[in-house]
Amino acid sequence: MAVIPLNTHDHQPIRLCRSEIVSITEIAWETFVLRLKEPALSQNAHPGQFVEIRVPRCADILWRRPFSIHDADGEAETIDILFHAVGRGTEALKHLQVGDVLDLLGPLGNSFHIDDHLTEAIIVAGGLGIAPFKLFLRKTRQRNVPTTLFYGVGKKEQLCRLDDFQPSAQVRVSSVDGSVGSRGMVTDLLIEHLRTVPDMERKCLFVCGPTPMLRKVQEIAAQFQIKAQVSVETIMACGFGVCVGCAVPMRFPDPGKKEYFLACKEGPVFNMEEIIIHD
Amino acid sequence: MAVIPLNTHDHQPIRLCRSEIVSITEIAWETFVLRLKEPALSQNAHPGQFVEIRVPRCADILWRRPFSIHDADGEAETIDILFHAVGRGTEALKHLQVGDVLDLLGPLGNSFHIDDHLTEAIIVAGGLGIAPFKLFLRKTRQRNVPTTLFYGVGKKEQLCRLDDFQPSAQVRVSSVDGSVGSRGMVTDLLIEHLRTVPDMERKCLFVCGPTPMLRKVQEIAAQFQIKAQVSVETIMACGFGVCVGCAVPMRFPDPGKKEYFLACKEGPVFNMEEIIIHD
Amino acid sequence: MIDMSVKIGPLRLQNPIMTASGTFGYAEEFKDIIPLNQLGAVITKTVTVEPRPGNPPRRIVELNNGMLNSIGLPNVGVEQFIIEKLYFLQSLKTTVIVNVAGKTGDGFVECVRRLEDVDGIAGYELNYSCPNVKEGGLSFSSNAATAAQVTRAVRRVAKRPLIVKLTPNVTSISEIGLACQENGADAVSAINTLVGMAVNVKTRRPKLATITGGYSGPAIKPIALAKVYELVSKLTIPVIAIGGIATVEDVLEFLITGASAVQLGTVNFYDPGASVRIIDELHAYCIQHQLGSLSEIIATLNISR
Amino acid sequence: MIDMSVKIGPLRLQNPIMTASGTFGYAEEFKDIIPLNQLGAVITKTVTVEPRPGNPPRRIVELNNGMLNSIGLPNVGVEQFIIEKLYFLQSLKTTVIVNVAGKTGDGFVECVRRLEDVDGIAGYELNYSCPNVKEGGLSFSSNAATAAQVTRAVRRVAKRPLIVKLTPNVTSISEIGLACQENGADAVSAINTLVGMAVNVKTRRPKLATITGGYSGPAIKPIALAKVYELVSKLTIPVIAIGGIATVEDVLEFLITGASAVQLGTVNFYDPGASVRIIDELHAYCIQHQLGSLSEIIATLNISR
Ligand SMILES: Cc1cc2nc3c(=O)[nH]c(=O)nc-3n(C[C@H](O)[C@H](O)[C@H](O)COP(=O)(O)OP(=O)(O)OC[C@H]3O[C@@H](n4cnc5c(N)ncnc54)[C@H](O)[C@@H]3O)c2cc1C
Ligand SMILES: Cc1cc2nc3c(=O)[nH]c(=O)nc-3n(C[C@H](O)[C@H](O)[C@H](O)COP(=O)(O)OP(=O)(O)OC[C@H]3O[C@@H](n4cnc5c(N)ncnc54)[C@H](O)[C@@H]3O)c2cc1C
Ligand SMILES: Cc1cc2nc3c(=O)[nH]c(=O)nc-3n(C[C@H](O)[C@H](O)[C@H](O)COP(=O)(O)O)c2cc1C
Ligand SMILES: Cc1cc2nc3c(=O)[nH]c(=O)nc-3n(C[C@H](O)[C@H](O)[C@H](O)COP(=O)(O)O)c2cc1C
Ligand code: FES
Ligand code: FES
Repeated sequence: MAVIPLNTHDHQPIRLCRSEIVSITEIAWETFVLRLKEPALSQNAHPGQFVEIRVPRCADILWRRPFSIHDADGEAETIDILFHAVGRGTEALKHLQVGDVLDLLGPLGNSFHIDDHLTEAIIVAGGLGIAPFKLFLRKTRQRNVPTTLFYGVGKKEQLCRLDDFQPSAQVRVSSVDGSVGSRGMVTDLLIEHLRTVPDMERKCLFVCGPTPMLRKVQEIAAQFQIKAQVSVETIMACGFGVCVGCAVPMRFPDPGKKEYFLACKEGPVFNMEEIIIHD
Repeated sequence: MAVIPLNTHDHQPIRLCRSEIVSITEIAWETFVLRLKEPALSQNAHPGQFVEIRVPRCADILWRRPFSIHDADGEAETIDILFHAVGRGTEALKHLQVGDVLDLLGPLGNSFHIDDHLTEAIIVAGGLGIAPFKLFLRKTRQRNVPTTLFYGVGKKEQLCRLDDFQPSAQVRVSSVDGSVGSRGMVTDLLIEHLRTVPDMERKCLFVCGPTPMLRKVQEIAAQFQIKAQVSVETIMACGFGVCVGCAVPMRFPDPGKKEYFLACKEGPVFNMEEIIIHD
Repeated sequence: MIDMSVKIGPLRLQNPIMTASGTFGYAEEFKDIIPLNQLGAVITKTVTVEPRPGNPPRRIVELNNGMLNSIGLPNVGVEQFIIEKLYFLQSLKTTVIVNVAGKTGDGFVECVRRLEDVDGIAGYELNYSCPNVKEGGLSFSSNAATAAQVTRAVRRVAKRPLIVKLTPNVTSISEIGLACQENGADAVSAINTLVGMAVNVKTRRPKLATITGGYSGPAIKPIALAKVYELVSKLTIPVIAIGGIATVEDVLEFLITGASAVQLGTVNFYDPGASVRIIDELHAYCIQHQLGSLSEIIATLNISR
Repeated sequence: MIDMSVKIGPLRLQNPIMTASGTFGYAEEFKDIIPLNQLGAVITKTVTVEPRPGNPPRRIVELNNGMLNSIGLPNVGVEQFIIEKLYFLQSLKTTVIVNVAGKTGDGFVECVRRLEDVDGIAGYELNYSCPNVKEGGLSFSSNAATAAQVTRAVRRVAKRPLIVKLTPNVTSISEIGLACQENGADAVSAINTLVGMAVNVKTRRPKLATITGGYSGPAIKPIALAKVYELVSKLTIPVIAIGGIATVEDVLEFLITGASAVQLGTVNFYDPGASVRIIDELHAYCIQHQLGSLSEIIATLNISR
């Protein structure tokens, strides 16, 4: 099985932007869509890329916060960020108002590589791991790549509205408590699906979610001999390759020379077989 | 001229209070009255005493902020704080809402000593130095001590409403730019007054304001041989005598032993002749 | 009943929360604010043989998440301390430790000798950060030989437990700690303040009258933790952690790393209720984690990969 | 036209704003973000003779007003540096200084010797905070004799200006600084990171894979300022200030105290526009204060009472 060459965007300029908030909407439990006026980014963002946002008015929050580009609408000249309020920074972001201006750096990182010859793009998203896939689905639809979305949440309240995904993909939902979709892990649905479909060579998994899920998907991909691209979320101090903090251990290192990828520059999207999934 | 024994309140317990905001009103340019529900303090506060307020929701603002008790209304069970937004802490305080609860420590410090035999209490207040004198005037009125208030500001916009003071005192206002009252320094008014009145022995100055004003009043008091009590505003880390940071140099030190007063515990009110006025 | 007590050499404290010297006065200042008898121990402001007036103002500077001070150890002197301050301390049920300093090694000895005569003191903490006049103003704990010598001398006169308080402003704090351990210290406490400075760019003057001063508060906690880790790795006597501790999580970080107890410093100024609140929170933590005794968590840092 | 230039020994920079090693990559990462040619100088990430993969994750921890790192000096090695990274640096009009380190003194010498052959480098900064394998992991600048020896050895091979970067984790930074000055350093820079640590109280593990790491960011500024003050008081060669600098006021504090230039570090991560913005603000400051040249404010600290 050949390794897929991932997209790099080294020639795409990274810009510091001042982007106005167009809307901010709570779409699930403590989960918000932040829509920003961003003419440049809305045109050239690739699915899987991210931005780094400075949390305003919190002098003691040092680092920017990284968020996937959830969607980009070139006509409306907006980009969307989907975020969950988990800590101090995201808590502050959710209290922002329409008209507030954010200090944003992007676009950052590489993107998912969607091969035109795929017979099926299979998305596996756990929780907020759904974030990069709205933009992703725009692309698969444009290119007529059949797409299936496996989307797992803890409970119903955490589920983002499916209207955003349904027209472009077959959607299967699972929840840990069974309050929506089938009860259990999203990876159970995935296994079930892979058992029934042929032609693994021309299918690919596109994965984003919590570490235990990634580990499980890594096993499954190996077992079914299916390619998998994963977007990883490491801690990041900068997001553009200068702090060298976002190291992801390589599965096949060059010992003493190169043993780690940089998640922010060589990722966040990796061929799953090339990395060691780490906390 | 004998030194006046100042009031100490060593037996008055210092309490940590959680006090609800009853109202917050802008009464002059960037100047606010914060009214707090405070049953205990409203009964036993003495004029010149202060409280230390923790600035809420600003994790990186370390110290509490000291404010004079502007007024205390035992019947309504409220105390008032008069403050000017000068920096990060006071900027945050001005955005608080009715119903917010403040973490407050008090009552702190000693108080002005109002001798019942005074024929005239002469207040000299510069700018926000007016703060302690509303409660002070309640006391002089109760005790029928005739009171004159000299109140200087930079310009008209900074002047707090005089209704609060007028019923209880003869009020004379000055402003640096002449936009209200007489043009010039409040100390000019004071000199003028002292030139015309007799009986310095049974009068006393009560002073609060910026350092240059205090220096000038110190000169005037010496020149006219009139007693003066001054409330000083040093930097304070604690407000209750433990950091030992609020040192005020003594005019008559005991070298090698005691050379400084503590503003928060032995002050903030001092006999003017006993201290060196310091930035 | 959860056992919250900790042992510091020969001392047993009812819980690990102590208050740091110079940030808690002589305890009396807190008598209306918190129930003092709940504290693990109280450490007094530094006492010296002779009275000291302290440094000229400005003595303190507020910084983000920290502060500078150059107080200069003002105190009434050991005789007056015994007359004026000890009475209240003796009335407390909590453990009282007196922090002492001297301009010379003899100063430490003389101070401790005088205190040995009086009751109500459970031990001493030696403040070696005081500038050593004989060694040209360097502190007693920046040099292992001096630290050893003073510790030995004080040990000879002190029957009560002896804690040596170490400065972080050295190349190797554990070298100094070992010198104290070998010469009779029952425990070390660390860290005292870091040397720091701030400048007023408008006046172009240092913000402190003494130009540099001691940096304390939450901002120094990561440094304190590294120093405590170095000490617990190298020493066998107990280590008491100090430096930026302001929350129950902070306390847990230090206990897990191996500190036997902690001292709260700067936090007492702005959050005077912190000490007793943290004791309650530690208690709740033990219940939540079903610990029989708090000491079970001490030195449980997992450093395996 | 206001003269914003400063002199650092034999080097003249167009302004005092430099970017600190390890926080600015090899400058290329910033090419779309800021006009690089406006900078006073760029200092590269540390280069070593052999390539280094760096430390395992987790390598960075965010703290209030600061951060910890244990990156471990990953780099492609000096040969590959010359092939891959130098080309872009040579295309810059701004001054380029290459930061080098070695596991032994010879490592420093070898690295510098190799770089002497290539163009486009204005000078070297020696990173003495790298653990010295011969001395059992203590850094090269925690001991004056070692610092002296390495400086002398590198001086022999380096025709270009030599800056020695000092660690603050020592009893006397000026003693080390003097040793470097006497052995041929053209300037010193200070401070590198402070040793710090953080613990995850849930997992009871250190937050960094290497347990302790380097503390940087605004929280260390007061310590850096005290160290720079110590250095400018004792040394005659120029001192370049590093440590928590994030605003124009911070820069002024250090220049007033006597630093000849400053380096911005951690701020580049979260506020990558800071360096050029501060250059503009310094310019505005000069106009507002009617200074003919920025260097007029250097070492103007008024310490009279
Ligand atoms: C490339 C990338 C893309 C991301 N995309 C999204 C997204 O689209 N939507 C979204 O909600 N979140 C996303 N994240 C995670 C998001 O960055 C964190 O939730 C956010 O930084 C937390 O900030 P905070 O101040 O609220 O939390 P903190 O108070 O800093 O931390 C709260 C908790 O979140 C964890 N955390 C902090 N930073 C990260 C991080 N960078 N990655 C993972 N966990 C972290 C902490 O360990 C802690 O447990 C992404 C992260 C990366 C690296
Ligand atoms: C006993 C006492 C009583 C006071 N009473 C009042 C009052 O009734 N109303 C009122 O508005 N202010 C009063 N002050 C001053 C008030 O405490 C400060 O204005 C306040 O602390 C500033 O906080 P900040 O965070 O807004 O300013 P910061 O950002 O901390 O500082 C802004 C400016 O204010 C100066 N400043 C800071 N703290 C003090 C202080 N403690 N004393 C003097 N200057 C300071 C700083 O040096 C700086 O120049 C009093 C101070 C003391 C010591
Ligand atoms: C204002 C102030 C005064 C201090 N005075 C003393 C002292 O008298 N003796 C002493 O040993 N330590 C003294 N210290 C140091 C503290 O006890 C403590 O070691 C240091 O502040 C670090 O802890 P923290 O960050 O919790 O404050 C003082 C600290 C401060 C801030
Ligand atoms: C993530 C990171 C990596 C660093 N890497 C290096 C390095 O490779 N070489 C070096 O000399 N200093 C390195 N430093 C130290 C900085 O150059 C600087 O001395 C220190 O961070 C203090 O400055 P600051 O507070 O402005 O960051 C690094 C610092 C950080 C935060
Ligand atoms: S986050 Fe800084 S290099 Fe990747
Ligand atoms: S303010 Fe702390 S002792 Fe006065």
